[in-house]
Amino acid sequence: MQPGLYHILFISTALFFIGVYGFFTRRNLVTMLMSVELILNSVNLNFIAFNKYLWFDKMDGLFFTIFIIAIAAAEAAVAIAIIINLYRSHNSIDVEQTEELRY
Amino acid sequence: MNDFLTLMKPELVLTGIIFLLLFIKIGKGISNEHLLLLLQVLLLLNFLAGFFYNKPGSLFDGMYLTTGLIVLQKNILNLAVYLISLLFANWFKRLQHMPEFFMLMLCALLGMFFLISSGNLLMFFLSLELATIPVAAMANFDLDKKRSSEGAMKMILSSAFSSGIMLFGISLIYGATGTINFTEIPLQLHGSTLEVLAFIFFFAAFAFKLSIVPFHLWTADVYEGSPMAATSFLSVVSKGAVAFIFLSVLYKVFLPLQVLWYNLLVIVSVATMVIGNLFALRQQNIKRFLAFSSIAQVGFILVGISGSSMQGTSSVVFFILVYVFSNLAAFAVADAIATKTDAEEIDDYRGMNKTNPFLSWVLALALFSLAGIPPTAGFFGKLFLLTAGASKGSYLFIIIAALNMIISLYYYLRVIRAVFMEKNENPIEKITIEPSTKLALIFCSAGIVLIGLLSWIYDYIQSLV
Amino acid sequence: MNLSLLILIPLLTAILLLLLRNATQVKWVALAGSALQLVLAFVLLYNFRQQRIEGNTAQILFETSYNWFPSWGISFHLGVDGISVAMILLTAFVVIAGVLVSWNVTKMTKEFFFMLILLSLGAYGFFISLDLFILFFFLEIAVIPKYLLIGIWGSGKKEYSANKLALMLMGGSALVLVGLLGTYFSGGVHSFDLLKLSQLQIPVQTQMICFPLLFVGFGVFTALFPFHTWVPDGHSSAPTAGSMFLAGISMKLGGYGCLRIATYLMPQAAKEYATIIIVLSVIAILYGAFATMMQKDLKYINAYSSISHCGFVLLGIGMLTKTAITGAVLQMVSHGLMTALFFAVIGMIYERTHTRQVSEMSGLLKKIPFVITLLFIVGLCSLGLPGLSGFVAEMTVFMGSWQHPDTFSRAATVLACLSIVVTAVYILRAVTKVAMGPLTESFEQLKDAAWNEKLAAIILLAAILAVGLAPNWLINLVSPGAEIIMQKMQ
Amino acid sequence: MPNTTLILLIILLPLAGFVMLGIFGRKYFGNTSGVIATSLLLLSTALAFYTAYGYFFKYGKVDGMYQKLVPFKYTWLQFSPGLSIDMGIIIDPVSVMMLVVVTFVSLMVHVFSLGYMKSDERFPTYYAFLGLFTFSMLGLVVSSNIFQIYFFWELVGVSSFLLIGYHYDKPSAVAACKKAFIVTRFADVGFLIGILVLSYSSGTLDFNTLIANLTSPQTNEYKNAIAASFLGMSALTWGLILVFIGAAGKSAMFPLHIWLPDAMEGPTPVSALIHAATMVVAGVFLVARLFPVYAIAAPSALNLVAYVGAFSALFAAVIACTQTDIKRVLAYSTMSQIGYMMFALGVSKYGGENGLGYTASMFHLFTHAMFKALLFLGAGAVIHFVHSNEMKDMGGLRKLMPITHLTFLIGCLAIAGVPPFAGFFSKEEILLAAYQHNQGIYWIALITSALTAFYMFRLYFKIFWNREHHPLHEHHGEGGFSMMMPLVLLAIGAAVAGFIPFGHFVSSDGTRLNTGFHLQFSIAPVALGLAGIFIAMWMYKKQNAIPGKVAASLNGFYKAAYHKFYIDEVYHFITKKIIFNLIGRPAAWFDKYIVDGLVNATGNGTEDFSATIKKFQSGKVQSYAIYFLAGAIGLALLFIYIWK
Repeated sequence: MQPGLYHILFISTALFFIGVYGFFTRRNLVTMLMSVELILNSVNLNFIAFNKYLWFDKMDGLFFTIFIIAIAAAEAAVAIAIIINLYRSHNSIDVEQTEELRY
Repeated sequence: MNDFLTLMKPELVLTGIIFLLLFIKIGKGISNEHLLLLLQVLLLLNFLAGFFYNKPGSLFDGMYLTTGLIVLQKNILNLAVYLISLLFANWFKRLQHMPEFFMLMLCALLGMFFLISSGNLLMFFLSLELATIPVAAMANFDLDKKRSSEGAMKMILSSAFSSGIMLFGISLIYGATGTINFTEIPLQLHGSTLEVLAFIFFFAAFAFKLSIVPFHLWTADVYEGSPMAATSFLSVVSKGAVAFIFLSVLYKVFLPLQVLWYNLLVIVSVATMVIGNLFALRQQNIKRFLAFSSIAQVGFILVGISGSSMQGTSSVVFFILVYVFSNLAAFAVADAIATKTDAEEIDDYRGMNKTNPFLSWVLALALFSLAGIPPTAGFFGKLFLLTAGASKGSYLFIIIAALNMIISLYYYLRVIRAVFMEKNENPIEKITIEPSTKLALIFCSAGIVLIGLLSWIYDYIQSLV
Repeated sequence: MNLSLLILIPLLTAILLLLLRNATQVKWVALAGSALQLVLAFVLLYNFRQQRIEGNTAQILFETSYNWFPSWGISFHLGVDGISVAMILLTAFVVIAGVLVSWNVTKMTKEFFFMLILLSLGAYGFFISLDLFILFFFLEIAVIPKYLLIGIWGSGKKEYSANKLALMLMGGSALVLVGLLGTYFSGGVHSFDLLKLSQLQIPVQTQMICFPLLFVGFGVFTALFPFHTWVPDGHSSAPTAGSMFLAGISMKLGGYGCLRIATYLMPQAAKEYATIIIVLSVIAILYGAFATMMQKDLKYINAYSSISHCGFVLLGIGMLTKTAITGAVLQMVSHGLMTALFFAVIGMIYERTHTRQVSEMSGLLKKIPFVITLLFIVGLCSLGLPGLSGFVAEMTVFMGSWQHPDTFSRAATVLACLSIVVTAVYILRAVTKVAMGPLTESFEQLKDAAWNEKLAAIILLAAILAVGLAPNWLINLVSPGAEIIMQKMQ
Repeated sequence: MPNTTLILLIILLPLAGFVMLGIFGRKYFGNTSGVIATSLLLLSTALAFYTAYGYFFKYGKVDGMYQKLVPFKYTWLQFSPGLSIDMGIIIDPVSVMMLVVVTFVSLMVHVFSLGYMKSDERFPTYYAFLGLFTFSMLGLVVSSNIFQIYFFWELVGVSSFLLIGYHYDKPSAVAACKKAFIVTRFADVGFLIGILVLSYSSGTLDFNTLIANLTSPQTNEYKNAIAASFLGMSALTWGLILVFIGAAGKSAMFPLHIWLPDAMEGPTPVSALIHAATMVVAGVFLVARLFPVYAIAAPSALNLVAYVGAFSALFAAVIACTQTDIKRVLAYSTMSQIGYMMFALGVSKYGGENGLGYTASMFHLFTHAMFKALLFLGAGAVIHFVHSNEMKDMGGLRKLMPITHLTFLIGCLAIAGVPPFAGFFSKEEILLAAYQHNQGIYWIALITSALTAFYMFRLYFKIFWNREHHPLHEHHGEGGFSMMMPLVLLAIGAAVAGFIPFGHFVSSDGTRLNTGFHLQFSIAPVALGLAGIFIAMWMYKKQNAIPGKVAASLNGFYKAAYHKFYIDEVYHFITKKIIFNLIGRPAAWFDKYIVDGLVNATGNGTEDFSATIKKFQSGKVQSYAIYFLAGAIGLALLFIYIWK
């Protein structure tokens, strides 16, 4: 059968919460970053779906998606750089190790 | 084309400076002192340039728009960056990657300019990221400090997370309204459940940037971890930029949801003031202390925003202007002390006025302004915010805000007390500060005293709204 | 005359002080500045009386108004009536005396005198401003100098007292602020202008909300029970001039505010709340007096007695008769002068004996007759001896309060009258213990008052006698103001 | 018409003395200050006599009635249109008489002090204080306005305080002056409230208007004042009773008398002036001032005056019999004599023959001023001679100080009411008045007069007889001319003052009142008086065991009387135990721990709360994200479902 908007929205929402769950639970910083990517991808799915099913006369959603992908890459780059730096100073990329700043 | 040049002047000038820096970096023939001097001059010119050849208009069919008020806001940010370049000269000179730092800072500033001028959600998103990601990198510039990288990591991760949430919200808005254009969205909004959800997710991003409770938790850690210059940039410039765009987004784009966001603002601003103050009470580290106090300040800004659009806008812009001077002065003093003697605890400041009267009095003035004590400008800023908020006539809200002023006074006085009253055998030794820094501090003090008393400044802002 | 001079002169003095380097110059500049203020106050008095004699019956004289934040309906609007003139005179006297007694301050002299002048600036501005915003502005200007004066130059548990004082006063002014905002928006005209607001009828339910806010807010300043606890600690920790300014000027800001803002703008609410005000003030009077009996430290004695004496101010305001309100203002003036002199004398004694414990002093009259004679005079003034200012004020309050025929106010008045016995008890116990009896041998070689102390004392004494011996001029000055407030009651 | 300037001078000259000596005395005048003050006072005395002469024999009388003249009046403090404190001068028989008495006695005391206080380092201050007192007293007696009286009332109070505490390094003196001030102050509160009541019910503070308003039954003020009743008595009665409380305080009536004996700590001439002749009779004067109101509008208040006066008279007389300090004996006798004056007023009525008591009271006031001042100054001379107040250090002084002895004897005879000395006439009139209007009081008075004679002669014999020759060998004279002259003058006064036809001048309504001499009536008092004298002679002329026996025989009562019936202890208990411990201490405690505690508690509470919530800032970036999302979703739910 032809998948409808709701299927896609369901998938994207699931993806969103999987990403959130990952972000909350994973110890490894890089993995957390990946789960953020999941969130962004779910957003992308949303945009595409809305664009295709509801507002197909304009292509705003499409462009948005492309830009999100680009930005995500940039963000990832900086994040990775920072994480490497963190590894230099902490000798680990375990989020548990980074609780010096608190209260 | 000509139009394009004038309307985008601030961004273009800034881009020019950034490229210049890039070339200098490649060429690397120039020492920090000279480069810093050059930059200070350039930034000053940039700031002054902001006053000429401005006219309202929009570009890229409404993606980019500018008005007199927006230009003024950009200039306030320019001024802040210029002051930063002066105030933290001590630190900059000893920084080996200074050009990069400035490049990042100016990129972020560029992002903020676009953010303020953005007329559409895509533009908004892009510029917001441009304004955020470099700051995260800046936060990491104390390469040898563990805390610095930790702070940077926290910043980049949580900001990525928050932008994820925001994008989710944006996507829902797009889904609900079918447009990402600021001028068209209000026409499509009807207050449906989906829109409420979308708005609140969207709002969460602002809340994150402005560090509104409960989205504030990253703030203190990042402030403490990152170098003082980055902290002050973060707490003054980026906050200011986001507040500016927040104003226009609320008053223009989400006008149909006004009832919703008024109640929302009341709740979060009370929470923000209370939590910020309560946390600031027990802080020992001066940066952390200022972080929480700035959170409380944001609470007050929200009180102002909750008011009617005219007075709300003008009072917020005015307050940001005041806040630039007071907060930068405070941070600068803290930095001057921290770079010479790694003293960042409030207790280290005890008996400081014996050895460093100048710094002590500037700090006192800045803190009084933050606490909203006359005749400093902070008094006027706070009072206008409260008056704007009171126009909706909810006494309880205003009483809570007013009582929070007392709590905040309490902890500001803690610092004053440490500096002036408590005894200490070995206070901080005499600190010699750069002439440029001293000049900037005097300028800040003058600003703190005068901005409020010279009422035409406020009237000018009012006239632009 | 142009009233902004009253703000400009302290301002210029302060700026000049900042520029100066050495301490002696600072002192003399401060003295000159305060002397100029005194002269100015007298000029003001003279012109004011001239105007009145020439038959100018306008409520407010010498109005001047400058644009200031017009978009908020704020204007730098100045003007005086008799009450404010009286207050300004009081301020001028206390300021110059305060500058004189702190002649020997060595620690951060410049900043010290700067703070004093700043405080006086706040007081003058407060008394002459007809715009609620700038009135509030000046009210808060006066707070931080007090904090620093106590915290930096004070003694005893100064940090604690300074904190307490600053926070409680700020709390008071926060309430005032909310009340002001309430009036600002309720009035319909978005204006802070006192005269404009007094013209229009503020809706009663707004009054019922705003009046308590304003009254309690200002009441904190003038030691309204139970918000008085900053008074004892603050006064006793402050340096001499600090306590003089606190009790002499800053407590009067509150009384003036209660009268000029709360009662004047919101007559209906004032009527409604009168009972509560009277009860609280009577409590303050008696309770303060009895608490004073138990104090051992001279400064605490005077501080607690200030609570009791300021109770008379609030009683007079609460009674809402013309005579009573006049009496309240007289009591403000009288108590200001008297308590300033009292603190000055305590300071002189402390500088010599290095103690303020009554029990540790005895027979000082033999060694420092001038100072102790002052102590006697001021003590007698505070227990209301005829010929000194206290008598005039208290009697006027009593007379005014008695004009209410109902039993409640009668009872209140009688209770208030009883306090004058208690006053006599604690004043005499302290004064006779310190002055009379065999001389404590450790005080064999004390020096009597120096020129500056003598001058300060004589200035204040002259004022006290001027009020006490020929009160009519002051009454004629004040009572028209009270008259206008009463007219609004009807 | 009276010459206003002269009358003003009478009052202001002493003030001038006070200001001059008070400010410059110690620097410039030194020992000459005594002379300066005395000469100033001499001048005003002369003026006072001149005024009296003018008033009584020239202009005072208009068709058979002495007028109340108000030659001078200045509005000093305007409360409200009707009510104002006026500084005025009222000239009527009483005030003129008082002018004479005050100036004359004060002059005597000034002169006496020249010798008595010589070689005292605070000589100028002493005279300054005397000047202040004289000024205030004169101002008091000429007051034309009830608040003016209160004004000077306080001033005499404070000058008495200063003079009692003159020897400020003696703790007993300090205690005494404090006590005197506070007790009278307490009474003054009554006076003050009384003034408020009267002012409200009469609508004025001016004596003449006030009396006019409150004594003529057709005025509204009168009607209202009588109508308005509180606890069963009319407002007016209350007001007058309160005023009388003030009067009783000044005049040392029971139970407010406790300050008077201790007040003897002051220099003896001061006691003579303030605590015998002038200030203590201010209360009597005040009641006399308001007499028409008492008599016409509030008889019940007047009765109170009568009984309090009578009781005080007897009470004091009994105590006086047991005291050993000669000044205290005199103090109690003063109290008793003032009791006489009081009940004389109390039993009197207004107008005509019935006003006898009023006249008698004023007459006794006049004569008493003479002989009591005389007695005190005599006692002063004795003390000056033996350097002690105690009877046991005296005895057999009649040879050593003849003049003192003689004058003192005259004084004793006068107070004992032995004809033809002054006391006899006045006392006899009082008794007559009492006899006519109130028998009970008459008997009390009679007993009192016998006691008076007894204790006065006990005093006399103890001082001047009782042992043959005084152990004091070196004989340094009984004081110079300056000390003897006043004694002699006062003795003459005490001897002959009685022959003045007083009723012709002073009477309740200003008309002439003929006070005849009733032989058959005066037998009883005189006989009793002589009896008292002889008993005293029998007991004390020679040293013997009788007094001890007598004391032992009625030991309980004697003890009680000796300890002044423990009134002081009662007061001490009330003040220390009740006021201080039950009110003062709790108040201070409440302030320290409750009110202040609350303030501190708010501060600490906030601190603690902020400490408890710090764990939200856990440092875990993931928990931050959780709060973030929870916040977003929470707000969303709030606004979608709860707060639409």
